[in-house]
Amino acid sequence: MLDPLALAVALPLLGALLVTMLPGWSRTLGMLTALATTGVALWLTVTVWSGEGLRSDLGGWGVPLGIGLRADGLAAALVAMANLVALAISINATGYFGAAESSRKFWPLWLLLWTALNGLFLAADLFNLYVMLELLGLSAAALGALTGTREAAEANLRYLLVGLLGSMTYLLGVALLYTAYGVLDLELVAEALTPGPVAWSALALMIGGLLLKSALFPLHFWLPPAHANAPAPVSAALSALVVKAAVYLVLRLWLDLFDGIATLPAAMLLGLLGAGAVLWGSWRALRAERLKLLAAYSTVAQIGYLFLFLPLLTAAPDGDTRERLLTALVLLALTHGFAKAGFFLAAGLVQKSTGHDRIRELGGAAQSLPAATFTIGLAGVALIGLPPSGTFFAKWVLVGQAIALGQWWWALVAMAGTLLAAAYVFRVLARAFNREPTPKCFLTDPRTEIPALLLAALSALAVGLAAQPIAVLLGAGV
Amino acid sequence: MSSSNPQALLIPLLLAAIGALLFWAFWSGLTGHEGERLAALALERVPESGASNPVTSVLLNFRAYDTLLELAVLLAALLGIWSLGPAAAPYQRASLLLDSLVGWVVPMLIIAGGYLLWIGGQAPGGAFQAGALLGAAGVTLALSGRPNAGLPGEAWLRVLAALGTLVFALIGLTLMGVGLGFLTYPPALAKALILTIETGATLSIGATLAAAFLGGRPRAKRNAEP
Amino acid sequence: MSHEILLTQLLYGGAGILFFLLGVWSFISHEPLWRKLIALNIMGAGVFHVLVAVAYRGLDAPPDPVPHALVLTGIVVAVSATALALAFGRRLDREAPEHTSDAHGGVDDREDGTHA
Amino acid sequence: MNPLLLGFDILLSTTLLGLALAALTSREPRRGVILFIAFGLLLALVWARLRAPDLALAEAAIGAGLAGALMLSAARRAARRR
Repeated sequence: MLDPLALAVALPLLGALLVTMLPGWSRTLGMLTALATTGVALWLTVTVWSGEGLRSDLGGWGVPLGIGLRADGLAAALVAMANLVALAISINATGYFGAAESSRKFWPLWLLLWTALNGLFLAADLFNLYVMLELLGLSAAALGALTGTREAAEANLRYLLVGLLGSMTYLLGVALLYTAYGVLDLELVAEALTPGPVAWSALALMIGGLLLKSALFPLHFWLPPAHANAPAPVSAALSALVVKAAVYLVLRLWLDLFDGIATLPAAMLLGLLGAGAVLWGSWRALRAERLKLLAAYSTVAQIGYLFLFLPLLTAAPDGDTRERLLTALVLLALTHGFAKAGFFLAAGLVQKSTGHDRIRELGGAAQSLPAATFTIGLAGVALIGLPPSGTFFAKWVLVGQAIALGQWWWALVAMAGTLLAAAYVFRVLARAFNREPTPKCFLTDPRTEIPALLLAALSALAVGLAAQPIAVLLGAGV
Repeated sequence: MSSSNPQALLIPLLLAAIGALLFWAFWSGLTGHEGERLAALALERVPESGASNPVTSVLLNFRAYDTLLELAVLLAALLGIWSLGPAAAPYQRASLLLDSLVGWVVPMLIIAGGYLLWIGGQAPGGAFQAGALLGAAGVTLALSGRPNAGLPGEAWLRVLAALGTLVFALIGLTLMGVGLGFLTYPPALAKALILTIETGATLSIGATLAAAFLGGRPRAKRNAEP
Repeated sequence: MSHEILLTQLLYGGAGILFFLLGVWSFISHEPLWRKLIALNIMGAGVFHVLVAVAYRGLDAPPDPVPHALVLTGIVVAVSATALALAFGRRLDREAPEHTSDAHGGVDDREDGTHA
Repeated sequence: MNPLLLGFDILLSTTLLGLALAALTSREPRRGVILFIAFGLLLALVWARLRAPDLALAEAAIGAGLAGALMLSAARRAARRR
């Protein structure tokens, strides 16, 4: 009678509590929790993949009285990605923070963040989503400030405040929906929702609040400083997972809750902002002086790509086209999750061993840190979208469908973004490879490099080739 | 633009427009006559929940999962506060007269908290209000110059802060283990379970709020190793 | 639903929306942390006020307990967030530019200073 | 329709609105926080009138009391710095 949905949330929570109580054991208990949670997440994904979607009613009251959890293909795909990345980050953190004082601060907050991530992906209740958003925002801001520098504290305070503004706005949308429909379960509200002032206001408030949290251009101002100043494993989690959770919610609400309310012009507006994000984020990444800042701006751009899909999804007729677009979107989100996490972990190692992360002075990093450089290269392949990365397939579908649906301008944006991404990735690699002697040893710090390398390899090689199973997963349990 | 900053005018105008839309939406939502479904159902099933105060029924039974995570949010805030540095300098020790007043107020707050916790099942009150009173007792102690606000050293404080959520989560998981489902209370035990959870939550909320008021890691020199 | 109840709900709910908007305005237009926090808390109070108004069913009928539970949760979440933000503020004050002497007090784990 | 109750409601709402505005526009930290606490306490009273005694208790203790105490100690520091 074990319920993988509840376990995916309860296990990391339990781990966080134990680590809080027994700080001396935080590394061991934290790793055990990470392994167990990832195991449950994969079990959950396989269950969804092999057949029916999962749903459970907590408390046994059923909707509308109780709160439900559910996993369809979309949720399961993101849970699998998030938990694999989180496991790699955990392994990295055992080395990065070591047994130092900072390790005691990291683990409980990190496991609470993990709880919030799984809770968000699996939630089926509008108010429960609010609680999860706050748990995510508070723990992420606290984690981001763990470097202890003034810049980190300043950037993460801004992140915290912006996040609170976003979640309050979201909550007013939920209050309006409750006023009109008297239920909080996502599916029940979706069934009852009809076009009108309530639906439009709720759409604007909820999506608007979440856009702030997903850092869509021009609301991205808080992201680069917060992500670039956090400790490397935390940067990886923030960029790869936390922002993605907000984007996932936008998508979930857009497709499930506001289906039929969200009009094409609204989607066009979001697509336009996405285009702005792709161009501006890539441009700033190209001009960035520091490796972690480059990665953070590249996240702004990659978030933009995800929003380019919205006008296409809204315009596409139900059925095949829509499914292909959704698969491509998920492929892009997963690839970016793996790639950016790997990139940040490798950048953290570069910073730790050279004492800085200024791109101009990276000279010879390939010689001293071959595995980290290789990781950045592989992640770069995925960020640019070279075959066989998932990004390549995703952009292929994006460009093809944009032309087929008569919205060719998105194709231009995607291509321009790809060129800019190639430029900023090669700029780093060119700096890293500019010295002669060959490296003595491929790995320098296995606990950082192996997880980073695996993540990058997953992003560049495996996710793209797994497009077919991912499509099956997304089709399952709808 | 008479104003030196055009934004200063633009933002209120924009917000007024949004406000008009929101008022319209709120009005049409209220008059839409669909808002009764969950309310009637919740009130109808209160007797099965193990608490006769409807708000407690919703908070600790129907929507217990929300409450569990809300306690996690409180814990995350405290851990974040601790990670940002040591506590602020303690307040000056209160004068003798004030000090003896504190000696009266704190036990009263604690007793009132216990009362609210107990009565919460039937009447207004419950874990959060009771915990807030315990927290207020801690704040009073801190304001009168006790550097630890009456809280134990770091090792025990950590246990105290996580206790409520731990009891809650373990009860939920145990119920799942015996086949009832996560946080699904058997009706016969509901009342006892709710009271157990509320007691743990009250202690944790009180300790967390008082510790949050101190605003940093406890300064006590006691060893933090478990 | 009687007109009297509807009128009360509209009055108080409308006031809640107004608090929310005023909070948003103040949050955007004022820089100091304490002003932003008051703004966020008043925004929150506005949303809670809307929910309490919606729950109201007249003086003789029991109110809807669900929004009440949501508001209780929201109050606790809001105070948690306020406390965390104030701790951030204190952290920044401690290193305010004029006290450069203790600029690194309490910073015990810089990113590049971690131990194996 | 009970005109006395309606008048009471309007009076409460306008007072609340005035307190909110005063708290939001105050430039002096301590004054702003004290106005915010007054706002919270009056809000608790309004919620008691709207038949939400649980919330009135919680708002008075947590929303106005504890959040107010937290912000007051921050305001004290801000005032000292000026």
